[in-house]
Amino acid sequence: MLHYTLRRLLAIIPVLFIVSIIVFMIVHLTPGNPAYLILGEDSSPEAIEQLEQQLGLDKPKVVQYFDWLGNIFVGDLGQSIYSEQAVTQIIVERLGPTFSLMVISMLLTIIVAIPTAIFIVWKRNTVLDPLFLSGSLLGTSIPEFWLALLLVLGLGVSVPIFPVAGYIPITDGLLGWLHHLLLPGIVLAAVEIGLIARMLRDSMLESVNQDYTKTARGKGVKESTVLMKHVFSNALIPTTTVIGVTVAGLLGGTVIIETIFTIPGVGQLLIDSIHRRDYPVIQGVVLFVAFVYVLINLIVDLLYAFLDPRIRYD
Amino acid sequence: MSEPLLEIRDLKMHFPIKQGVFQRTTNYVKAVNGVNFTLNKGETLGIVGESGCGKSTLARTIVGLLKPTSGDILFEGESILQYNSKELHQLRRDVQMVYQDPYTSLNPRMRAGDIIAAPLKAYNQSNNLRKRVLELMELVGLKADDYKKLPHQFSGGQRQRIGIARALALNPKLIILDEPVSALDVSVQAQVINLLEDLQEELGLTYLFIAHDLSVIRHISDRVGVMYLGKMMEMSDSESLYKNARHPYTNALLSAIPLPYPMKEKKRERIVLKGELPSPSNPPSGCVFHTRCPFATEFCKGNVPTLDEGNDAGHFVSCFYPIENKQEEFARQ
Amino acid sequence: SNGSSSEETGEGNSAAEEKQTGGTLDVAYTSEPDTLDIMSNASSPTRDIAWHIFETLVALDKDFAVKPMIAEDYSASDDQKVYTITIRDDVNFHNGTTVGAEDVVASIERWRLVSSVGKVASEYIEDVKAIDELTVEITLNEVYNGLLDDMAAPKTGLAIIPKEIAEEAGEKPLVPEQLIGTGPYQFEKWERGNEIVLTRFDDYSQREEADWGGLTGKKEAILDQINFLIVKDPQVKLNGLKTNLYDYAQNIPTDLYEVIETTPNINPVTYINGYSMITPDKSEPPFDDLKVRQALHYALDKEAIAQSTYGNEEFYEMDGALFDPTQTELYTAEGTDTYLEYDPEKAKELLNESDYNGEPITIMYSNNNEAYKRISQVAEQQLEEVGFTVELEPYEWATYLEKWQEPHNWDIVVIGYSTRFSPNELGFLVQDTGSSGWYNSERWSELMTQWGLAASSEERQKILKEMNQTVYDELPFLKVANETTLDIMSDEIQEYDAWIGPRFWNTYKNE
Amino acid sequence: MLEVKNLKAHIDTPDGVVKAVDGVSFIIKPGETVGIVGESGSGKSVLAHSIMQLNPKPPTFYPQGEILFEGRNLLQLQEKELRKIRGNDIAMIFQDPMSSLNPVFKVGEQLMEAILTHHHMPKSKAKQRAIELLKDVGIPDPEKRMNAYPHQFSGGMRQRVLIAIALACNPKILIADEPTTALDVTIQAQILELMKNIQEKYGMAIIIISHDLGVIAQIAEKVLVMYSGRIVEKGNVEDIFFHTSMPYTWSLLRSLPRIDSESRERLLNIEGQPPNLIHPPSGCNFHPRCPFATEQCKLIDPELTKRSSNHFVACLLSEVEFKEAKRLMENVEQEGDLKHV
Amino acid sequence: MQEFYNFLDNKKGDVFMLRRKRNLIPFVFLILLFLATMTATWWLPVSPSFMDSSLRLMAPSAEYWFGTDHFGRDIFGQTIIAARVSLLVGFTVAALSTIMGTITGLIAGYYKKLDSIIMRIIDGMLAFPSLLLALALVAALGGSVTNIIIALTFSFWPVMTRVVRSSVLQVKNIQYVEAAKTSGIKDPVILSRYILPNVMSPIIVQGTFIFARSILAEAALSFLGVGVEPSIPTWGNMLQEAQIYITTAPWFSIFPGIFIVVTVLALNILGDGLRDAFDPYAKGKKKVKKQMFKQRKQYAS
Ligand SMILES: Nc1ncnc2c1ncn2[C@@H]1O[C@H](COP(=O)(O)OP(=O)(O)OP(=O)(O)O)[C@@H](O)[C@H]1O
Ligand SMILES: Nc1ncnc2c1ncn2[C@@H]1O[C@H](COP(=O)(O)OP(=O)(O)OP(=O)(O)O)[C@@H](O)[C@H]1O
Ligand SMILES: [Mg+2]
Ligand SMILES: [Mg+2]
Repeated sequence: MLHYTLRRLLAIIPVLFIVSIIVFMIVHLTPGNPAYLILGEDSSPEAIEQLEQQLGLDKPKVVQYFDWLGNIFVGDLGQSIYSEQAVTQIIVERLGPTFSLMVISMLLTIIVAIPTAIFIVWKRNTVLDPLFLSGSLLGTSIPEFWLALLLVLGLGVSVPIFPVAGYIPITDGLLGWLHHLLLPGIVLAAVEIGLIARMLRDSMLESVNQDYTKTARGKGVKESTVLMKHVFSNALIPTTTVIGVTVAGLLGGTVIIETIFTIPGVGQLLIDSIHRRDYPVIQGVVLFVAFVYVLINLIVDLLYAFLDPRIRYD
Repeated sequence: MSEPLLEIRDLKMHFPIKQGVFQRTTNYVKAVNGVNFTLNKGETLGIVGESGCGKSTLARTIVGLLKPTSGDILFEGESILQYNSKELHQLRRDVQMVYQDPYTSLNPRMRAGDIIAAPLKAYNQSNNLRKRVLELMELVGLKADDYKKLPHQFSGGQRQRIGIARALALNPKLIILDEPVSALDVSVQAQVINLLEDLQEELGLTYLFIAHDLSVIRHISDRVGVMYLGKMMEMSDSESLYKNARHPYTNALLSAIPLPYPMKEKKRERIVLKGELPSPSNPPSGCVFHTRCPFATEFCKGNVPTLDEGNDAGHFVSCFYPIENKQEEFARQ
Repeated sequence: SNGSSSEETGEGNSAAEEKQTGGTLDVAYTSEPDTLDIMSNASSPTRDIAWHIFETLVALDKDFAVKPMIAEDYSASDDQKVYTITIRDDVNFHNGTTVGAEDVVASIERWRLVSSVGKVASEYIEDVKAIDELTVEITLNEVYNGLLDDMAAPKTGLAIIPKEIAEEAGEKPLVPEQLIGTGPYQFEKWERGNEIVLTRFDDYSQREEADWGGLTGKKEAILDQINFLIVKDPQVKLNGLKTNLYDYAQNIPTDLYEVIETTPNINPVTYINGYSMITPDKSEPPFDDLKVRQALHYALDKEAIAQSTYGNEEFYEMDGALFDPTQTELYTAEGTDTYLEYDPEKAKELLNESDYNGEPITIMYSNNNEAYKRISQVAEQQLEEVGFTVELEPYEWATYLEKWQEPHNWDIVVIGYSTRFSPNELGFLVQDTGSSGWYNSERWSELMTQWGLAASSEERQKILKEMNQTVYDELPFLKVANETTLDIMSDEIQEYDAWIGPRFWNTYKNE
Repeated sequence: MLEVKNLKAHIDTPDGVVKAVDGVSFIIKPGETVGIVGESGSGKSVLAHSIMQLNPKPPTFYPQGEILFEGRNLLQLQEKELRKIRGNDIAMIFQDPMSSLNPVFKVGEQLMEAILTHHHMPKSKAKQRAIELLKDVGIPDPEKRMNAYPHQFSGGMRQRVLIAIALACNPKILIADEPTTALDVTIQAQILELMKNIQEKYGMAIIIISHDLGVIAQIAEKVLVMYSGRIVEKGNVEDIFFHTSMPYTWSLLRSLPRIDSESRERLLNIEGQPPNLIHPPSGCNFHPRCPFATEQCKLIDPELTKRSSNHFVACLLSEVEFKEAKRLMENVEQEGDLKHV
Repeated sequence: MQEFYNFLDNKKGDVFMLRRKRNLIPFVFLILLFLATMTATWWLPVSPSFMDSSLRLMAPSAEYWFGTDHFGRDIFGQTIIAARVSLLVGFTVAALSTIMGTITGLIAGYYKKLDSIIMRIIDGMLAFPSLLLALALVAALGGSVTNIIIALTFSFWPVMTRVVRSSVLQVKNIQYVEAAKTSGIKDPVILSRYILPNVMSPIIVQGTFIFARSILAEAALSFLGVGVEPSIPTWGNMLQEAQIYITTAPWFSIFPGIFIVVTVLALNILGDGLRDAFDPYAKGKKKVKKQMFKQRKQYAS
């Protein structure tokens, strides 16, 4: 296992390398040019050429790539074309809100999805089950902005319990932080709850009639414990996978939620940078997200072996 | 003597024991620890032994599900460990296995008929598939309307029969049967054993038959091997073994057979093995049986016996003090 | 109505109340500027925030007339080639120094380098020099009557910054530490993606003229602090105002006007914001043919387009002139008679006469703006009715900008231009560029030359009328409608005047 | 102590209702051992699960009958009360050792769960008890093996774990569904010994289901013989083994391979197909395969009738008729054999 | 023997999932929706693209069942027509990512050697925002539904791969897979007949999720100019456009919203039916309930 972990950690390097090539290519092949953007609608070609030169965009792409790559190796992701801030610093700044949002929504998701799934499996032969099914589907098929607006209109405007937008870092007070993040957290969670509770319910239903549950029931274990312990832990693998991917995805930011609740997170950063063709920032963010994905997926993979001892990697 | 079909040479299968967060290997379970034997064409070798002594592991290693730690497995003179996947595929047509566990060895989402048909399809023997499957099902005592039932709708014994039918489907040369009849009622058991014997006669099949029921073993086997803690303790033709068991472990085993005679059964004396059960991860030194052997001496603790042919030809025993002439004692029972 | 250039909102009784000094104003602003360097960047976000920080020598008043700002006075020599500008003696920079002639010279030099307007003016400038501490002299190489207009341009105008900074920055945009101006508010901090904070500049040197308005005259910083929060979503802005999270929100879809009207504590703010237009590519078939452009003109029912696009009649105005009616110096309705002629039959006829054979034409637009999208959609339908085959190609802004440069990428673009203050600034008519759809017209070039030489108001009016006429004769673009921007503000804000964009001096909050 | 009255347990399937247990009655007294034998698929496990109320509902349902434990009908008990009984008063050793252990929990945890469910005690004590139990059932190196996962155990070892789980709370009734199939004879003997000891100590009643008639002979006092969801014969061991008067039981006993027999002698088995439990045969269920069946057997479904004080048989043949038929049959067979020789 | 075959022949033809009413209703709904949208141009009374600025944002009425939008178009017609692209995108993306994800997931989970390679590529793919991908594709190939489908498939597929792989890792250790191997059954068959059916349920859950999300994601991409022409309505971009009218003209967003939800629901029920077809335990519940009910009555009396 140690061996496997080390191997996987080493594998991060080639993955990031390939990602770096592809993101560089994609970013630079996409039409749009920061020089046009900076100079605006009625700029002259000469001015644009001049600016490109200034930004180093006139160099051959290969050279640009290797310049960038060389700097990555010394931990420098470059500078934003616009703010001239270091990309690493920008990402770090934006990570706070995104990470907070991720934590809140994931906690909400887990707190709601898991008990719901267990409860539904418990009541699997009642009318609650189809009701739950429709509910979870509603969660997954309702557009986020809709839900966000409904919640904001309800709990932000009509009954002003929550602020309708904004973000307060946790360092400025836990309560304020939570207060601002709860609504966006709920919206994000709604989609995930739908998926994860569904996933869990279905996996649990798969194992609810396995022989070992009979053994547990035969011991006199409570039905709820049978479900929560025996069935649940056998059904966790796909759910964990989805949670892993979601967490990693959330760390890449969610544009819609961040926009609607004006949370200055990575998602907005990425979309703004794409709109602005802030190449170093886009590249940096994608590389960072790739890193997060690889790392979280590694953790999830290692978790599998703990969740199901039959799974072995070596 | 007919030619050897399967040869096992000093086979060892050790499972790592892992511990800690990083699952480091701290020790090994020596499930099979140096087993040698030869199985001839058309022969039935019965394997008995203590539960957990490595019988299933041995079987799983032979069919290539486990990669042995060391040793060699020769099938028709060729080492199967070096086989590539194509050769392995060919081999599997000749070597089939019936699993000890009738529940988990059947795909819960396949119908019984399809389970039995699967190996036939794998080797493109699809003409008259249904007919063949129904024949097989009838052979093992399943009804035609069981064809489309799913495994969980069968009782334990019925599932075991599906497994047997599946192994028989391809008319393999060697069938490894890991406790194939323990879940069957005696009538079906008789039916299956008769079937196996008939098939052997007709097609010259070879069986490696693992069971706990010594009566069954005796009935079906030409030769019997007795295993203990990953090692072969005694091996001989079955007549000789049952009449003249030479290893103290075999002896204890035979004495423990429950007999279907209630009066006798309640009076009977048994040899009860004393002592701690040894662990396969930390086997006793010397003769592995010495901790529980009624005849063990200091010598047994320090020296490892080998499987040797004694006075009886073909009767091998791995003991420094084999029991001689047990015939009378046995007869008394 | 939006007929007047500045709109005083707020309830009548509020004026009587005591001004409340201090307080923080939270402004929900739609898009984050790339930079706050008002000289080099012509975008509205840059302008709207930076004009609190920077001031120009001369500036436009509420009627768009040039008035002194940092300048005390200015005069031109008789041959109109030498401008002498004197500076007020008490104007403080945010870094504590006072504006001197050297600073102005350095700022002009930088302006000539980085400002798109400055670059135009630069061609006429021979020399700039400081005569004494507070006097600057600009010598031109030929008569150019646009100089003061250019310097006063609200976008990329001549902002005065300290000499060291001007020299240090050179062509590069100003970085946050270099944002030192003379305005009533000074730059405090900028959290990218989140907010820009301005605070009151206590040593601000006011002008006295309370009635000038616009970007000059008396500016009083009453609020302690202004936070420009980056808020993109209109619903959020609205809800934020309802719940007092924001005091002011910029750029609300006009479709939400009804909601705003019925919400008690929110007041609408409106101001002119240029116009939207449909520009054909005149370098290639089919629109190189004037007949096809005429067909285009007759095919479009601009009123219907405007109604679908802007919804509420309060927010658009069907006026065909190059400038806004509120720009009294520049506006003339003459020459625009054909603006609203809608005649699909005639369009079909013209199309039949032309070489156009139903090959698909591409309408390209940037979908960062809802209005362009809607105009394109309605236009598509109207054009197809007369026999055009139309394809819509929406792009996001950056892609759009790049595609715009190449004639083969598009046949028509739909775009809008914010209010301009001189024919020099009409980017959509600059000869032979992508933004004008490769407009090549001797007639127009001639008019532009005349404009540079015209000195009197009458002369200018004549030229402007001719300009309108030219546009309707040659159809380089088709004007859709004048746009009005809708902002909203809390009723706590008093004596607020938006002019052409949000400005927060002379205003205060009454809580 | 436990009385099963005319119990029916049916299973709903797409093809029809499987009458897995179809009217079974018996009584068990404390300290008694009852063996259940019968054809594979005859409903033994379903019966055992019914007593534990562990058949999944749906598809199983109980159209009729009562299971009285200490006077209470288990079929009507609340889940909560059932829970108190399960594991504590009635414990079960499940037939399949492979899938009956939860693959993701350590063996030790599963064993401790059985103890902790009914007894409040510190974990360390439960652990102690668990180790003892493992030792009792003959798992070597129990401290270490507590930490192993089921897949690391051999079949027999898992079976022993299941036995340990069932014995954990010294139940009043132990239902053992083929508890020793995967065990070698020495360990089997040890386990049976263990069960007997506990029985003697606590007066535990045992219901043991087994195909191994030797095991039944060794441990059971009373025997029930099941065929297609019904009890066809019940009585003391001796009655069943020596005074069999039911053709099915008789055939069953004849199918046994004997340890003392010559190897390769052909084993006898019951001809024909096991009955269809959805549409059971008319009359006596066994008639299609019964060597002595008469026309009557096709029509009349025999009741369990008393033969001697404790011996009940469901057969239309009287004891005398049966003996006669048996003798005739054996003669025929011997003649047949002679011909072959 | 002969009677065996006869017996089987009578029972031939498995219980196809559509025999159940529960599965039939959503199936019929989807078919009707499909037919309706394909033939809409013939039967809709008002052309759905007909704009009339004087009819803007009218509430639902007898003439305009679902009301009108900001161009004065009939929302009912729009919603029906919108199903074309939305269903196309939803189905194709869900189908493609499910198929590709399942294949890659099966292979990665089953073959240890390929696992590390495939999963590293998948990790890399996961990192790419679909928006960036879509932008690049539009740049390379021009804007179209195809590009949306490709971009979305690329972003949903890796998730499916991970989900499938994780279940495969678990299932492949169960003995029936070993048993199949020793029966000489070839890997493709093991994967498709032994492993796949046993990992079906997460696939179905994830698949329907992808369907729902891709309909919505299409809109997000359209909004960024990498989508279909705005004059071709889709449920997603209808919702997007309706966003600012949510309080003033709620019908504008509610109707396309309902269609999305109902379609996803229908698809999901079908998916469940499909899974039940694989699930040995899920049969005959209904009948039993009836019987249990009867039984309870008996007890009561
Ligand atoms: N879920 C089910 N669906 C349909 N039929 C079932 C189901 N479970 C059991 N059966 C049927 O019920 C009958 C009784 O099964 P049971 O498991 O009780 O047999 P058993 O007597 O324990 O046999 P064995 O000794 O082989 O374990 C069998 O014929 C079996 O096919
Ligand atoms: N995957 C594994 N990991 C670790 N140990 C294992 C594994 N599989 C088997 N063992 C151990 O190997 C030993 C032999 O097991 P095996 O299954 O071969 O026994 P067996 O002789 O078949 O016993 P039984 O008759 O009870 O089935 C046991 O101690 C078991 O715990
Ligand atoms: Mg075994
Ligand atoms: Mg059973």
